[in-house]
Amino acid sequence: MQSDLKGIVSRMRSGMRIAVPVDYAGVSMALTRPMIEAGLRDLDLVCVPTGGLQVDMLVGAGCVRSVETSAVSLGEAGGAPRFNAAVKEGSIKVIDATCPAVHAGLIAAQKGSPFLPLRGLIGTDVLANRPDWTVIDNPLSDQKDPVVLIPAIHPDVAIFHAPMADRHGNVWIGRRRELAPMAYAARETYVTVDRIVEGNLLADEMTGAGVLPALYVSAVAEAPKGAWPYGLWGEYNADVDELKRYAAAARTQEGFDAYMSETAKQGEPA
Amino acid sequence: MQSDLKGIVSRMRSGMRIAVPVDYAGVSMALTRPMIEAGLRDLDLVCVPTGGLQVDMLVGAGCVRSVETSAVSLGEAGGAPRFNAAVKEGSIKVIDATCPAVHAGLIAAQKGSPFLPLRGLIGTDVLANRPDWTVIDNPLSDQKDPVVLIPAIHPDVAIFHAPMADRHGNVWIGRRRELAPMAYAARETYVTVDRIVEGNLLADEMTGAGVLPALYVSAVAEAPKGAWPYGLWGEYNADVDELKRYAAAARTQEGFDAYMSETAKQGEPA
Amino acid sequence: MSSVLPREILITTIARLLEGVRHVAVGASSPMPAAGAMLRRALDEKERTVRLSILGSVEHNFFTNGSCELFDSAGQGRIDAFFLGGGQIDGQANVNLVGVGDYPQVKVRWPGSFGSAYLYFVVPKVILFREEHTPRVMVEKVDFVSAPGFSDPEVYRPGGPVALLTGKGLFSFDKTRPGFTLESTHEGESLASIQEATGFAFEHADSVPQTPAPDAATLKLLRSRVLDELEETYPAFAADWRRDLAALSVPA
Amino acid sequence: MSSVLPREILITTIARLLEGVRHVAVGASSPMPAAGAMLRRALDEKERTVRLSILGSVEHNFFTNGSCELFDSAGQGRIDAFFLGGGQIDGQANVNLVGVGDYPQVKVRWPGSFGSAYLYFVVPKVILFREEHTPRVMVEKVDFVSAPGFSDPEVYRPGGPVALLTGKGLFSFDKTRPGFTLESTHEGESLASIQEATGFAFEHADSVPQTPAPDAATLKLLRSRVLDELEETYPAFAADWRRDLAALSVPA
Repeated sequence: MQSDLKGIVSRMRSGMRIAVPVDYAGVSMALTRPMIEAGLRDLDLVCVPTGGLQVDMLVGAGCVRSVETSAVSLGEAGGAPRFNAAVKEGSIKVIDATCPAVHAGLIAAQKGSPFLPLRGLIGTDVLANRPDWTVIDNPLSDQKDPVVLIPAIHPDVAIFHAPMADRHGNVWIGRRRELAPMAYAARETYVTVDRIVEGNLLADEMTGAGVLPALYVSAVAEAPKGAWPYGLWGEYNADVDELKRYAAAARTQEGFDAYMSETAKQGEPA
Repeated sequence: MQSDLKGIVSRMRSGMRIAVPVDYAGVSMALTRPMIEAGLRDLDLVCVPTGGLQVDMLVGAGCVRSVETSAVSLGEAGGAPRFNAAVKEGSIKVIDATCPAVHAGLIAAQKGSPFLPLRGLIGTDVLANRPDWTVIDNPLSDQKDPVVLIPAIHPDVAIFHAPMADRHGNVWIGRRRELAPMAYAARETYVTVDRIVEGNLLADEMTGAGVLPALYVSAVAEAPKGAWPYGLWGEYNADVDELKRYAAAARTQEGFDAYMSETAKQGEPA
Repeated sequence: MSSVLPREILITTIARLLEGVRHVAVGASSPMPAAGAMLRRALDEKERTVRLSILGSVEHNFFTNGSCELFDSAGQGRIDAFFLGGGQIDGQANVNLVGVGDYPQVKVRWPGSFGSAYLYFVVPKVILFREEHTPRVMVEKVDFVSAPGFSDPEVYRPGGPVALLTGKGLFSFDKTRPGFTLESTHEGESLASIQEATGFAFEHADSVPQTPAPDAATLKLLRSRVLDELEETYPAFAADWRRDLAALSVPA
Repeated sequence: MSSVLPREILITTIARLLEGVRHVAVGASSPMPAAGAMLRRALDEKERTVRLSILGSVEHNFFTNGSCELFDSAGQGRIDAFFLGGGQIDGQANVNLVGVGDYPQVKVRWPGSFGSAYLYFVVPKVILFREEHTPRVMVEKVDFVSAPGFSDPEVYRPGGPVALLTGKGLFSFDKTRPGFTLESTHEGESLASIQEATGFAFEHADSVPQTPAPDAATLKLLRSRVLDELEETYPAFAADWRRDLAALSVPA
């Protein structure tokens, strides 16, 4: 159950479909560089429901084939430079979604259902560009009532960062419940955590309430401040200066490459 | 936000559709007798996903028109005597379901979706007796693939019992997450709790992880040991002797009536 | 042989049926399936982790998402084995948990179908377990199908029944026929006694073997570690078992 | 009149548009909508509780079920008002959050549609808010419809746009036409200046009034309580505002 960053990355393969969380929910930035260094290619990323720095870095490093997402940006630090460039060049495929549709696809997989219906969407170009989404006439209505069916999303892998896990593999996700459907839906789930704690997080009703059980967790690696430069809810804030530094550097591919090799030398954040 | 048992019951009306939880998840037994005393009639109960003592008492007292449920029993204390008698007499309508279908109906309502698809069910007499459930051919499959659509369940009211709430109306439900979809799906949610605590349960990430936010809670009443004779997870165990005493008494309507008037005199449990 | 309790043979049989599973779920009031799963876990612990989820238990609860999580995880393919009882079970492995007579105004009403109408479809190994083996339980045709034993080929059904274990014997289920085959009779039973107690037709070899008792090592494990573990969740059942062991004059 | 900052007029206008709401959700980086909602809450506090959910905020977070809860609660009808921006907004209130040019290889790529393709349908009062009011934003027809301004009658749509507020003026939206009507121009703007800055046609009265400034009591509330509350979540914006107030030589 317990592993390390290299051990986790060694279980990933090129061509896998990988689900990653929204920037404030616990992004496993600690896994990003090892994934790049492992030379993974043709990854299909699913952003739950939006992406940021991790997506931009993986795209900039050439690891990505497609991105299914409701948005990609660096938040306060602006647009996602490598993602935006790749979209313009057509070097990655972008599969535009809308937030609740990504959730719906994961929850369909969580429930073992082939699809979930979702209101909205009719008449959007989001729908028009999603041949995998199907409009049907609501069979339970006696009037015309079009509704969109979102197929289940089954990622090969889900990765995220959380404050803590125990040695049994139980991970404390608190109220960031979107992390649970990611894991339920994925075949394998790899988690980095700020700390491994003694005891069993499920043994107590108070901690247990916020736990993703080990049943859904394939491996856990300790990575202190592993969400940096993103923040981690209840733990530390985002390092906006670093995000801005990245955003400025990554406006060009050369700048991105320089940033990556420079920060590689720096090692882990303080 | 804060109320008392009578105040809560005064907001219920005959003919309402009321969702109640499974026996181990926190049954608001404290509300049962006030509901009976208020003379509520023609209630449509939805058991999430099964019912027990509360359902049996409401049926025995003549408050109930129909019960949608995956099962009704007193667990270790045996069958539900008043429910079973009413089914045999045909004096209530029983709408047989299966556990995940009840959850699916509530989650459809949670998501503002008209229905949720559910695997299984094909060929069962459960399905055969549910004209409100519809079988369609999965529109996303290129082969014949029948799947059942469960329509959204929108209760007028959800009631349950929990260990604690704060004065803002935030209720701590811990890992009994099925209570949340009940509240999301219902128009009004009334909660009894063992205790009201100071402070704000949402202010702390640890307690917040197990909270049903006040946004979904219409009123909270303090009712110490309010699940009795059922237990409350992490707090106290079920009083199986009392359940057995009820089960024996309620084998006849007279016995049920005698039990209810006798225990009314006793007042609250020790 | 008479030094082994009937329930110990049942538990050992359950453990055998659970060979190879990773995650077993059992109902709240199912001490024998739980014991069988605990024995399986003890036997396999060097090779693999066998998880056991007991519904309603705090100790054996891996779930944190409410009562829907069992069904969700079964739908995800994360539950390998589950147990179903039934007020009536018929020769096509249909299960009735609702009642006897004309639905809905049945003459005898049982609690209801619970999750059977879903789990029977999606859990790969469903073991039908009912100790009472009489013509009123083992019927030719159930009065109400809570969950059907088999489905048409176009129906999504990765799961279904693999065996029927009763107080008298063990049957396997062949979904191609569909129907049961008597695999073994418990001590004191015979093909004839089982035929008499069974309302449905079933296949059988000319000579039906006896259900094997646990070997000495397994029996020891059962009466020490498994019995101790079981006691936490099912104290009354464990006490009963210990009493019967004492009456056998076998050191527990 | 010149003693009121332009942003104070915008915030007051937002608060007016939010009359009668019980629950407002605003995006993570939307200080002005948040300030408008805070002002509404302060004005109404004797009559009703106005809830404000700021996505990503800890202080203003009523949610405990992850990022899907906003969409779920909107689908339940529990969110009365929401704000949408847009890289492009057209005369039929279509919103484009994706990019300029031919999709998917757009010339300019914006982050993406976020939840707009859902929330625009189900939230009763969606307020389009974009300070930049230029022909490149206010276009005749958007290049990509992230979310449409109106829908055919058979489409389930309890929600939609009610107004468009920009740095130059306030429009109402009439879904029966469909189209915008200029309701007021902000100080320093005119019908002509707005027509020049707008790429789509809109209706207007012969004489368009000026967007009203807050009265003294409202302005006081805005500069004391609302500004203090806002500071917790948007410190940079609040600091800016205080600096501009100091420059006005108005006691803050």
